[in-house]
Amino acid sequence: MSKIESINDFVVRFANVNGSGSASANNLFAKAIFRAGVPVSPKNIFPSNIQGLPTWYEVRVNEQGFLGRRGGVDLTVAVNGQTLYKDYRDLLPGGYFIYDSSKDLPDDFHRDDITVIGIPFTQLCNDEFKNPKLRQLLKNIIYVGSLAYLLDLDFSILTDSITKQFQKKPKLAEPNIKALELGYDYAKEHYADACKLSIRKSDKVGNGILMDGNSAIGLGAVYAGATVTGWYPITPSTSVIEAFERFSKKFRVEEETDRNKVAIVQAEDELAAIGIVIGASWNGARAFTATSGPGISLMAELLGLAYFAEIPTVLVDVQRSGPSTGMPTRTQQSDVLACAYASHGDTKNVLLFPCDPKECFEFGADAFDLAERLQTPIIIMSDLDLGMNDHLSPALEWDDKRRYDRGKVLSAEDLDNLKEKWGRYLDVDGDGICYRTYPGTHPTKGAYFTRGTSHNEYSAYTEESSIYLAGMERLLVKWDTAKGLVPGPRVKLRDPQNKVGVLFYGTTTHATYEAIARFSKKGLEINSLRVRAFPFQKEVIDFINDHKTIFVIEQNRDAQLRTLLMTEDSVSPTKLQSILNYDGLPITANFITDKIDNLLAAEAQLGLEGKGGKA
Amino acid sequence: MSKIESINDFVVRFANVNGSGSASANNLFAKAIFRAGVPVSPKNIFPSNIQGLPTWYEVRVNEQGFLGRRGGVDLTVAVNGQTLYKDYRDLLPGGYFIYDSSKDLPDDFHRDDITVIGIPFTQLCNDEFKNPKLRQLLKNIIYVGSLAYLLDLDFSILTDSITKQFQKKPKLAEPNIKALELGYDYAKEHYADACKLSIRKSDKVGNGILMDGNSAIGLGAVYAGATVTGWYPITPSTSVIEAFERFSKKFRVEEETDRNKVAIVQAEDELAAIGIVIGASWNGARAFTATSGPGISLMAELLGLAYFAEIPTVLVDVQRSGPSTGMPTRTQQSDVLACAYASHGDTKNVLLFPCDPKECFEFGADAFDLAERLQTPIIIMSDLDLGMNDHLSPALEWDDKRRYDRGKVLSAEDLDNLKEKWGRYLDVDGDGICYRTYPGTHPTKGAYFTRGTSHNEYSAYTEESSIYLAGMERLLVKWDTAKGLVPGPRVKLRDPQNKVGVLFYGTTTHATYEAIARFSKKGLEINSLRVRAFPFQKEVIDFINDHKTIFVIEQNRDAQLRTLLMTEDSVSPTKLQSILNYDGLPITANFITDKIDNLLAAEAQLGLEGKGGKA
Amino acid sequence: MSFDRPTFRHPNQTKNKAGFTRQDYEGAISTLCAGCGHDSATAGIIQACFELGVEPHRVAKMSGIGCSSKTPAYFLSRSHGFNSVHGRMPSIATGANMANRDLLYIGVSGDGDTASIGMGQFAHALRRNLNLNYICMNNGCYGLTKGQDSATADKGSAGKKGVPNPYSSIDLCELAIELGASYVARGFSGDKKQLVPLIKGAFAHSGLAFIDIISPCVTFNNTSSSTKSYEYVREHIEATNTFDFVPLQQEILAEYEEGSSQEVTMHDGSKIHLHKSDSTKDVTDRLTSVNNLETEKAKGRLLTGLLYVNPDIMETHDIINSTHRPLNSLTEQDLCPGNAALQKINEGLR
Amino acid sequence: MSFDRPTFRHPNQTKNKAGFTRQDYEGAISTLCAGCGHDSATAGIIQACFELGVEPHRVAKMSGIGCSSKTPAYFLSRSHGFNSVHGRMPSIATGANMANRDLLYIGVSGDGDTASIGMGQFAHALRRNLNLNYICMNNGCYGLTKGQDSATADKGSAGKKGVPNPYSSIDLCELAIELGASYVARGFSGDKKQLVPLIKGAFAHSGLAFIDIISPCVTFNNTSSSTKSYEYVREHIEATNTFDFVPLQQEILAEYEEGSSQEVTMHDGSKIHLHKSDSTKDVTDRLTSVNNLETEKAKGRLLTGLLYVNPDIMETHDIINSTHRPLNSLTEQDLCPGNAALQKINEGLR
Ligand SMILES: Cc1ncc(C[n+]2csc(CCOP(=O)(O)OP(=O)(O)O)c2C)c(N)n1
Ligand SMILES: Cc1ncc(C[n+]2csc(CCOP(=O)(O)OP(=O)(O)O)c2C)c(N)n1
Ligand code: SF4
Ligand code: SF4
Ligand SMILES: [Mg+2]
Ligand SMILES: [Mg+2]
Repeated sequence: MSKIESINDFVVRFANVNGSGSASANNLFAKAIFRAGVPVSPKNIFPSNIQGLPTWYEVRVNEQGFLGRRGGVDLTVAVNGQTLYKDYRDLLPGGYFIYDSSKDLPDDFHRDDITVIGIPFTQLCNDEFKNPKLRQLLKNIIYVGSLAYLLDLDFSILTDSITKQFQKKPKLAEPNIKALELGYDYAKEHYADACKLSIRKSDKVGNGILMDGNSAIGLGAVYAGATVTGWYPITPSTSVIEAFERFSKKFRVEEETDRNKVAIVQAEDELAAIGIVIGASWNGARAFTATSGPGISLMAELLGLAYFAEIPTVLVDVQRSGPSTGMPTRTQQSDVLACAYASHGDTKNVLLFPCDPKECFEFGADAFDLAERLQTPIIIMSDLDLGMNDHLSPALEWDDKRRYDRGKVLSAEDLDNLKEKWGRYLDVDGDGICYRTYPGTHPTKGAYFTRGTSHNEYSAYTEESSIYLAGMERLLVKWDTAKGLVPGPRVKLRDPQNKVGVLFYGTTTHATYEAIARFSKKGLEINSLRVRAFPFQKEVIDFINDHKTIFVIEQNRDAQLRTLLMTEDSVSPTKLQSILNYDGLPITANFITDKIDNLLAAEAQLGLEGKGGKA
Repeated sequence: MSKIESINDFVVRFANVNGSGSASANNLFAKAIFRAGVPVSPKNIFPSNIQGLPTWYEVRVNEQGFLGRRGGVDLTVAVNGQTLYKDYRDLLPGGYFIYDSSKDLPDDFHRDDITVIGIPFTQLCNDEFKNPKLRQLLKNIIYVGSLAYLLDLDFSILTDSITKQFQKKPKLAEPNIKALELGYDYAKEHYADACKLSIRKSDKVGNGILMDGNSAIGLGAVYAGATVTGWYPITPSTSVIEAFERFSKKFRVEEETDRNKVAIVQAEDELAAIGIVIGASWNGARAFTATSGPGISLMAELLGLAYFAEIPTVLVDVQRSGPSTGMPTRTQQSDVLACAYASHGDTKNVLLFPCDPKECFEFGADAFDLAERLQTPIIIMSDLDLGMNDHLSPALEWDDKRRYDRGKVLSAEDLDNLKEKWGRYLDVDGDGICYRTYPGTHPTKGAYFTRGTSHNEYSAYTEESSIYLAGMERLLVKWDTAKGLVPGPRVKLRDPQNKVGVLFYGTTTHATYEAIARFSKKGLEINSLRVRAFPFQKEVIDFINDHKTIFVIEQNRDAQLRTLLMTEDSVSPTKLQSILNYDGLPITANFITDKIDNLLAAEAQLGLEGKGGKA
Repeated sequence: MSFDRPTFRHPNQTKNKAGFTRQDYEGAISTLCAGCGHDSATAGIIQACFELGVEPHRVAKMSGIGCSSKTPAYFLSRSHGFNSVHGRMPSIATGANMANRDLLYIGVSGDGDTASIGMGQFAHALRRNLNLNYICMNNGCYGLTKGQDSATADKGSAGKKGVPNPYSSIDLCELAIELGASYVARGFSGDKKQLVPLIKGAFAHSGLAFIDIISPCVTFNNTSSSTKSYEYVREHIEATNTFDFVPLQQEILAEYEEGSSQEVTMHDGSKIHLHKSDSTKDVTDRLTSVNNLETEKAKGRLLTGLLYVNPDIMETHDIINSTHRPLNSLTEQDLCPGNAALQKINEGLR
Repeated sequence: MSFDRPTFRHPNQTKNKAGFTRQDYEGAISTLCAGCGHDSATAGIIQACFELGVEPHRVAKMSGIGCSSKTPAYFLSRSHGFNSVHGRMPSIATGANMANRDLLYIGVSGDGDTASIGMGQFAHALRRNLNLNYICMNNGCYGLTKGQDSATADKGSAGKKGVPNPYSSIDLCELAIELGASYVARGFSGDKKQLVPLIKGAFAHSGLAFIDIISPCVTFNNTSSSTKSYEYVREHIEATNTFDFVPLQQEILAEYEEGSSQEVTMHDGSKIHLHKSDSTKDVTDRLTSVNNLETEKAKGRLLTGLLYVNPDIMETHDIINSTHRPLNSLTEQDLCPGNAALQKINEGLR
């Protein structure tokens, strides 16, 4: 049997029971690899339940920094009886299966194409530690120790991490380090070079950080000066607000008074949450909320109000697997249409698609400038994978010279200096954006009556067709203005001659780049465009026009972004071929590679049949 | 000045104040023309307000039965001071302007291209009648009398209508008839043949009826055996439920007990309304609700539940002008996208597009068969124009041999006879539709746990990717099955050689047919397809493929049905050219004619430039 | 994930009057946290159904979303269940009940599901007096989303995170009484003896019976600083009274000494015997009931037991005067007026 | 449509202490039905603002959807207004208030807007004790949609359609008290003398002041069979007490004979003097207040006036301990931690 051999490029999977405290041990492991300077990204695959069900932690290690999911598992740490067989079965040939040998493997476990490594974690743990609570936690630490040996992971990094972690209570560090040693020693004793996977120190991590997308968005909102949030708990968006609260506690307390320079209101539901955001934004504060699918559906009516009454609104949608309650702890990119065209009537919303924590932070801040500049809802389209998992990301940066763009707002002075009569919905600049005033600005000028009913340029109610039409058409002018303001796409023209390109967005990015690199190896340079916002700019359309076929890669069933490309920019459907993964798990490089292979073959076929010109 | 001359083909407009009791008089007028056997259709153009604001009643008379709006007004009865000038200005050259001469016209009213007819309605009324309440009503009856003379309308039809109307209280008939005579005589005396418009008795109405679409849908629901409705008031959908209640009082009371064979629950909001429908349908009753735009937005989450848990759901959307509260008393077809893709995640709903009361009645009944057969939401897409205005419609019919199709439901016997294990989401027939059971059916078999979370074929919760995928793909199989069940399109191939076709739906139909007829007159036979349902059948796609260019006519801004054509059937956007009217008033034949003219000119241009093949 | 319960458990069990064993009322194995109050509440429901001898398949189980709303999967596996969406159980239950008035409806919800997002539907199901056994498993927090305070969390109470809740709480029982509930009780998942008769009484009641079951969340809100912890509740619990629930059939057998108890006859003929004692509270007058709750609250005590009952009141079907036959049992003959009637209607439209 | 009021009206008017004329508090001309109770309620609001001498531009007007919710267009045209969507005024007002605590907020809603679709948001704005002057113009029906019964329509009451309402009604004042409102009053659009001080007191109150104004719908619910008609209300109205509202500034001037009145000091120092008389009811105790309402109801009477007040209570900003500066006035300096801090955060993530 040939064992899988690899340095700094493999996949480790931990199979645990949720609520059993495995998280800290698993994080310790991933963090250690990161600290060894080797690019790494862990993904939690957890159940919609609090305790007792299977949960997996998949760690991708890749020297070149391809940190999307690859597909397949090289080494499994299987400590969950419920899924033992599945974990055993799913391991790649040549892989390594580590299990708790305190209990024998059932007889029907007889694969001969893998290396089985039994370590009596429970036994080692119970022999050493008495406190039952501690036992549960330390059992997990022991397998990290074993892995350190098996993967040649610098042991000191682990011990340093532990000491750092328990700075405040060093007494707790001891048993943890002891546990690491137990695992390390046992492995060394019984499985000397059984494993051909190893971590070699590197410098590929640079000044990168390991961070989850939700924290980055919450932090971005703090930096952007958000002061009001109404929110309602829902997985996987809750931690966006938790992060906002955490960082506010740190940065938003008035020294003198101990009072908060922020208002965080846990609302009674999502309708109230978005209502609070709209009310606060209308009143001149920067406000936002975060939710997931079901919340998006409930916010539809009020999003339509914000679109039509033109009220800045920042909303974060951390997408999960729909429809309905679906799989609350699985990822997807399936709210694209629901967000782009939220609410009844003719409505369109601006969408931002971050792909890593750094972009989460940036978009988390930019969204407020955009919302106030465009006076319309801006929806940040994150997802469970990006939001709740730690990702290797470039360090965050903030330009201290940056000033908030509060958009077109008239001060008392402005009002006094106005020559002509001011109208809330009067487009004086021709960009479709009108000047607003905050309540209380001026004793006699600038007051107006905001309404979701149709209004004339001075915001009075009207049923006059021509006036209604003019307003609706102005909103389209504003839509065009938006194209010039939202973040542009990331285009990579690897081979101008190649008429095949791929288009993708958000968390699909990383696995796609790995797939592209594989084709490069084979000598095929595929051009790519990463969409970062909707509406789409000219670059996006040009890229599509410059190619004969575009593979649109998405993590939903109905090719939702493809729909937007056709609807908004009249791109021919036949030109856009979909690659869709929507099983709830982050898309893998293997999946994308296969699909592209097949589609290219089909293309070639067509080419031969001379139907090349069909697009 | 040349007066407009026409027999049985013109447009009369009444300008009134709402809440002033003009409705009955205006209806009397329209009904009389109908009873003269001349095709007629009146449209109310009313404000979102209860009393004191301008309201118009536009009556289209057309011998050939083109009863969409034409555009332009030939004769105006202007009895609303607030809009007097507007009404005066908007009248077509050669037209007739009838006003209440009890008060002189202002001096700045000096058009010399129209015939001004002053009749002192108020004076005539006050001289004759003392009761102030009666006065208000009869003043309006007087102008109907005058019109009778001016338009040569058989006076006996009016008097008969009155006597019929007041059968129960004949004493009230007298003053009404007196009022008619007053108006008639005055006109005869002072304006002998001043007017060159006239109604000539005809037989073009056949056995048609004059009915509003909402009543027809409510009646359809009664015939289909709907027994439960949860609803929340909203213009323009309220009268659907009012009709359902009215007809239920008539047909659904148990003689023996005086109890109702129906449960009509006024809900606290739209979320509750659709929840009630879903709960009742789940439990084996036929249930439905009706709403308009804002309600659709609020129902999004629960519609997603019905889609994913596969619960029959009948919903009527009587569309009004959005976005947000928009223009509540104006029409539009702008909820198409919101309904087709309601809710977050990958969801699709079946839509039905009726174009007249007969279809409202039929779809109002068929929707229940479809919902139970397909176990999914069926949304009837009506609009304010169809729902709240009277339309000339073929008589309603019901086949007494027709049996309700309750879809795949297992009885206790079925369960006992089952060979293999039953699963709620087990697709045994391969059509994507599974067998359901009603609660309480069998003591030990057929119970299951319905959920909006992802489920396996036996409706147990699962996070297993492959099972989730299989379920989502089966829903697409069901979607294909739907194509074979929903009402097919109405295709008219007038000239197989012509490569230009028009595609439309709902209330856009009538004005479009008139426009098409105008082109026929000019020798250009345009092919047409009327969409009656979504998803689209093969005929729809074939029709599009058989033509070089398709003009898609809609009453919304964003060409929403066009989006569905591209998304669901990969129709090339360049092939679909939009004709969009979304000013809140029903689309007119004039508007469509102009647009088609322009587009054809452009086409020709392209043709010359030899770019014909671009599509 | 839901696991089927291995059926070899309890080989031979005593049967109830309807001929069912207790096992016939069980459901799938719970996936809730070990020790979760909801599992005890579930056991109480199973026990009540067993003792009452309801036919499992004549019960419909409705719920919203939350750990509590998962429990219908863990009892009465022979009944149809509907785990809907967050906060909308009342409307779904209303529709179901309108469709078939002959089934018994049990609606399970949580304090988040009811007092926050579900407040509107809760209030209006009460106002219509829907014939529903509405059980709220109240742990003062959002368990499934990891323990945020809910609207029933008492002011000052702190869960796992240790941050005292700054808002005053909503007392769902007081609110239910205010909104016209006709049977209101409060139980504690830690006191099955009291809970079971409360649930049985609720089943016998015609109209909306609301039971607020204090059901501790051991994972997020069972701290010493929480007023919804097992310990706190045990130490602060008071009861309005003890009572027996006597089903119609057993009425003849039951004997009560004159004056020793107050008797309430339920809609279905069953009787509730409230044992009199000095501490006994009157539970048949709305305001007194609210007063009872407030006075105990003022003393820092948590009042449980049957809090208010009014058996003679119209439920939704009575209010809307609907047929006594289940609407879902009506056929074309009952429902379709036929073509002749339609032609008359056409006539009226000419 | 909204018409601007011709400004040549009232040439020279007396000014209030803030230097404004009554006209400065008016709005566009009403498009409601002639005689609609809402117009009288509007007049009451205008009068109260004028007498209090609030600066018009320091007031923000919020509303939902309905005839009642249109009224903010008809008063204080110098104030910003927000006519939002149906039932969501409370959340919009919450956001607005969070953004700037220095403005006065008046929220206008209807009985449909509040008691049906808005029930949840109403309840939770109360629970948070939002600093809002919440006015519900209550006509027992859905005026704008042509008169359907609302949840506040009394059982048996019949509007224009003549069908008696079969459901029992929700008493918004009782509910508000139950849910923790700190200032609860009921007025009648037909009694301006009583209404104006109630509104003034509400403005002086810190926290959620709820005023239920019985405001007849002359078009759909002013029939002899309606309990929300002018006639019925006039014949059945009772008042808890008469009282004067004395703004802080005038305190010194006001003289009250010892014992003749009960004095309540509002948050802003203003005082309310409740005149004592035999019929006077205590309005400073929650349960008593509910009792007052119920006893009068039992007698078939409608209790109006100040029903409950508790001036010493924390409003939302106090509860969440937010800065006393308006949040919308904070700048980069106050809000942005800057790059140095960010680099520290990066460090922590390595
Ligand atoms: C519309 C919507 N919003 C939010 C959520 C997320 N969510 C799931 S359960 C829950 C609260 C559960 O609290 P509770 O009803 O008290 O049940 P418990 O878990 O405490 O028993 C929330 C907010 C959701 N599923 N749907
Ligand atoms: C989401 C939504 N549902 C329904 C409506 C229709 N609608 C407009 S006003 C109204 C009720 C108004 O009743 P109320 O709040 O009592 O105000 P009133 O007109 O009686 O003053 C309704 C149902 C709407 N605008 N939005
Ligand atoms: S989280 Fe709390 S409520 Fe949920 S199952 Fe665990 S203990 Fe029960
Ligand atoms: S309908 Fe009723 S509530 Fe609306 S304006 Fe007219 S009278 Fe007032
Ligand atoms: Mg809870
Ligand atoms: Mg009302």
